[in-house]
Amino acid sequence: MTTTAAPLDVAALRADFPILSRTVRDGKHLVYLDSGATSQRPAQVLDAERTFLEQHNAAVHRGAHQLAEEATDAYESARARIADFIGVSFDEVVFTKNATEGINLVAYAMGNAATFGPSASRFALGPGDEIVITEMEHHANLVPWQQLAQRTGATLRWFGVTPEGRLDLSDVDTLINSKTKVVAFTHQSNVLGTINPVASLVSAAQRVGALTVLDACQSVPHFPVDFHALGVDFAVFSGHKMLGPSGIGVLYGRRELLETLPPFLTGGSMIELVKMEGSTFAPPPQRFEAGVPMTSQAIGLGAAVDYLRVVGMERIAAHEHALTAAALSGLAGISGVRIIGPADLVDRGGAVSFVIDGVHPHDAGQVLDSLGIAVRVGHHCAWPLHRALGVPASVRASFYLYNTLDEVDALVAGVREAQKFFGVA
Amino acid sequence: MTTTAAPLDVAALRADFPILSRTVRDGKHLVYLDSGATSQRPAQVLDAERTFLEQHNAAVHRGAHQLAEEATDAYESARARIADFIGVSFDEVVFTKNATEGINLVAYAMGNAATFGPSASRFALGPGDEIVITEMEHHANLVPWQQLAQRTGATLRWFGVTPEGRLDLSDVDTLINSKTKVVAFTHQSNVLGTINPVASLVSAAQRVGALTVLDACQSVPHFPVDFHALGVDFAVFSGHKMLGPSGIGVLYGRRELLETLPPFLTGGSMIELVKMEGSTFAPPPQRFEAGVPMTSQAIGLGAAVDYLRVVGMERIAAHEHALTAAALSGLAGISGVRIIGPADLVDRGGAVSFVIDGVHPHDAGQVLDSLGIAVRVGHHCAWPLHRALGVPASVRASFYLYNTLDEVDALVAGVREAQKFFGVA
Amino acid sequence: MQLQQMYQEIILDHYKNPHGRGLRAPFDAESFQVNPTCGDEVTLRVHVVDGVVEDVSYEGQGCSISQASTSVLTDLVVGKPVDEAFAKMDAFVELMQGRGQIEPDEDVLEDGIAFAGVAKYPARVKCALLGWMAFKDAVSRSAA
Amino acid sequence: MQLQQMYQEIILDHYKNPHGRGLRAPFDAESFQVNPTCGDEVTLRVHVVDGVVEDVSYEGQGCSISQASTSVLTDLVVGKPVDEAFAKMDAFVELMQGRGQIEPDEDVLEDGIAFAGVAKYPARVKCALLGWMAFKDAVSRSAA
Ligand SMILES: Cc1ncc(COP(=O)(O)O)c(C=O)c1O
Ligand SMILES: Cc1ncc(COP(=O)(O)O)c(C=O)c1O
Repeated sequence: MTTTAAPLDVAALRADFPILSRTVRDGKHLVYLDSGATSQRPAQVLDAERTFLEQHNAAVHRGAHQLAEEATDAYESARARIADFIGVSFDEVVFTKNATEGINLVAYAMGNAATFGPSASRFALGPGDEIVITEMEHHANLVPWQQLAQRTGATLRWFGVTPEGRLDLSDVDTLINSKTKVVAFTHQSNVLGTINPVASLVSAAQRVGALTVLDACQSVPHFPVDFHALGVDFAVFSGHKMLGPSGIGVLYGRRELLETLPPFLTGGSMIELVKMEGSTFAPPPQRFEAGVPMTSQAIGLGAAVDYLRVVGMERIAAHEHALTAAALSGLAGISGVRIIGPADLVDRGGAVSFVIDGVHPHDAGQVLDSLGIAVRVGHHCAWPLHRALGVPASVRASFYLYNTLDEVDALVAGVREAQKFFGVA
Repeated sequence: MTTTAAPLDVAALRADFPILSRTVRDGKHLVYLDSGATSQRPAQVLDAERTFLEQHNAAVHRGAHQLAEEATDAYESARARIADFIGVSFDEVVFTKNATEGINLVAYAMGNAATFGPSASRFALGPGDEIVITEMEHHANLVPWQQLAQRTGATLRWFGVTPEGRLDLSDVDTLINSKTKVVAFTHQSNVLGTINPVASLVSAAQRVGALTVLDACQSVPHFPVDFHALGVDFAVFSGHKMLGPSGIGVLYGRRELLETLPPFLTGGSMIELVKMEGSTFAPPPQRFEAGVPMTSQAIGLGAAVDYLRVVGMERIAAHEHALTAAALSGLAGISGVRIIGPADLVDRGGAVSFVIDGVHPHDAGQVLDSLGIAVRVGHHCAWPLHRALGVPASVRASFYLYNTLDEVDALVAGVREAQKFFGVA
Repeated sequence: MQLQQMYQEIILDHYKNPHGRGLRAPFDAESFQVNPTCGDEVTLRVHVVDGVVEDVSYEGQGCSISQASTSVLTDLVVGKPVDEAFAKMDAFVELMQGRGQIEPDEDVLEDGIAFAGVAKYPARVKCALLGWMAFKDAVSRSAA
Repeated sequence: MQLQQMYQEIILDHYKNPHGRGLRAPFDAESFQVNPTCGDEVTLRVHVVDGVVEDVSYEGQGCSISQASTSVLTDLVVGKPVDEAFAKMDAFVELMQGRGQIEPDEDVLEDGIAFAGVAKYPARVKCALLGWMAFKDAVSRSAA
């Protein structure tokens, strides 16, 4: 990641996002610091979807009339551009409704391997096999693996987290061993901002022949990511966190793996031959896209990727780096505020979580909200992580390309205000 | 269904659908007769989604700031209106990405029951148990049950179809027996237009304590449907077939059943408590909505339901009835054309499929397309049905509120044109 | 400023000096409730003698709203017949779900009326109801 | 009218009078291919002797495009060395995937050039390639 690219013209960018000019709570300017939960959408993305729906909408891969052709072309063109954005081939991109579905897809497909015949045996797991995750996972990359373990009899194991909010890799060689079938971990923590060492986890997994699943929800939107270069087997992310529509996500799978992975959702468009007695299935990616897909949403995500590419992922990363630096130093300057996660900027993205002595996160969030500042409070779907770090909940500010240093200042001032309101400063 | 309601002002309605005024294939007016695959969207639906995204967008059920409140309200208000539209309670409505996911949800959740403890035992199935479907099912209501049977060792059985395209219920008492765990069938065939006798299938299932799953993809968009009145246990439909967005569907489940049904997709927002060692789950409908949902799509579907309600489902049904009558009689007047499905209008909706002697459906579709007429050709994701009726494929015209009698005339003329072009008339 | 409307003095007082806090014996039933979105939790015990709520004791962690409302709860129900306690609960739940449109009855809810402003913030309603859900659950268990 | 561009006389002729149709022996390998969107299917056999395609026989059901292109296929490849047959296949596939932008070489594709118009209709490209996919698959099986 380089920080030398020309800085963003944030004021110009902001003009593309209609919602950013609205006010909340009796005329306060909206300060949207909750992009880690969901990002806002530029007019370009909204327009792309609308144009599609007003001019080309039809069921894709199903019709032979002109609209169906145009819709199929638009849908597959979006897939190709998205694939290119993450450095993979178009047939390695499966559209899902969100990242959560993508992880469930891999977990269920592995569960299905037991009854899917010899071609799928490398995915099958059972008692004695191990699934490795980490304690900093979002529930989306945690509960599906718990459930897979429960259904198959496999054992779930996990990496702990250091007090600084890094993965504790000290026991990597015992945790990832010959029984390990899959290692699933997040690229960047949605709470801590921590960017995990993908390369060393991938090589530990490869040494024992385990599959790797990367939760890239908080990386793909924020810095350049190339899944082939990272060497992971599977990865997931969501459109709504990267300027795209809700209701669409991506599962990347290495081609050789997708070719033999059993299907998950079944129904129309994913079949080869259907008889009452049994069916065979289409090659990937179609095999994993049952039913009429998220058509206009794929087109919207394609437009989002085009937008991000024009702005430049390097520049976005650099911009967020500056915002994060300002937030960390601003918050560090307030006594009684403790950062949850790395206090420095090494391998760290733009999610800044913290607790305030004597002010519950929910109450702090309420004060910030009354000032127009939208942050997230709670455990951010990473409850075990919060338990591990000894806090029931936290306040999280998360940044994106459209945020400004002024907004970071507003956050810092708002935290002081919360302390004052609750009489702890 | 009454046909006495005031007729639709179709010209006025059409003005709401921007795509209907476009031309295709060198200036031909678009005649869109493919609503059975996917419907078009009125500006009201597009506007509702856009307004939401430009003013209220945030992650629902996750934030405490004003946008998150507004987004959650909009999302839950859509759920309530949709529930009302189908005669059920709001907590019986689960949002899925399409109907296909809804059926898979039920099938997988039943599969999960085996390892989910005693509370879920009524859903569990295994060798000796039977799943009953029909030969006229869309692949979406067929392949998931095949797969469930394969995973659990249960047996798949099915009702056949008569040459007239009705369910052959002569062996209902042997097919639905004490081993039957679930009976899944379509409300209206997407190929034949046949409306199935829900009441008698439900009572046969109830006599033996089997669950019923209704595929309502082709009924809810086209006539008034009340799931409580029908007495089914589960039902599914898709937004994109009823003027709503793609990427959203609904699973209805009876409250008592949803309360004990094991989860399917797992992750954020569907949990109660998460520890590394295990998790517990939220009550329905949240239990079945993992991850950031199809937010703007739910709002869009809510707007679609509002639109349909204002137009009136009775009137829509009456209008389609008239179009279907015209199509059936127009096509019956062409020698060499054979209707696939009921030739009369009894218990029959507006999907009209047919074959033309000497002209393959694909070729017929191409001729129609060259005239601007969009129909679907192939097996329409109901391959076993086509095999049962002895045709490899068919041409399907399907109608909706925005179609006109002139468009039916254009279809009939187009079919004659196809015969001429291929020298069979 | 809106904030004061929500965080009435009464709420902040109960938050800083909660009534009845701590887990005590004897008790007939205990309930653990959690707010899955924020992780707030409460463990609450009830001791019911001859249809009267003799004691409510609790511990937990959470925001000012959830802590204060549980504190108010103990004031409202301890010493009251179960019927009357449930009537108060119903009134409180109705108030909280009223989106700020309901005029609370001070005779019934006493300090509880201070939560009227919270009802305007849907995301906080669950906080205010957390202790009450535990109370309802514990009483129904104690009766079983 | 656009239709004539797609349905060249040559295509309609092959459709009505297909060449080489029927399944024959001897053969070395057989391939069954299906177009999952429309249900068109073909079963195709090849007989390869000393690296030369001695016979191609087939049966199936499908639209004019899929039937005619399989008929043209037999004309193009029977009697040709496998290399040359594959070169023709590659040229045909390239033509079909060219979206109407590729000028076909009549010396290589003979009657196959009539399918140039089909390449403009993405949904029909699969029809035109169905028999060729079966041919490719059958030859590779015969070599195995
Ligand atoms: C009867 C029927 N069932 C199921 C489906 C599947 O719907 P979807 O593809 O939206 O999941 C369809 C439409 O394609 C249908 O017509
Ligand atoms: C790290 C991480 N993983 C997974 C998810 C789940 O994404 P979604 O809810 O879009 O499926 C999120 C966001 O909520 C996330 O931040």
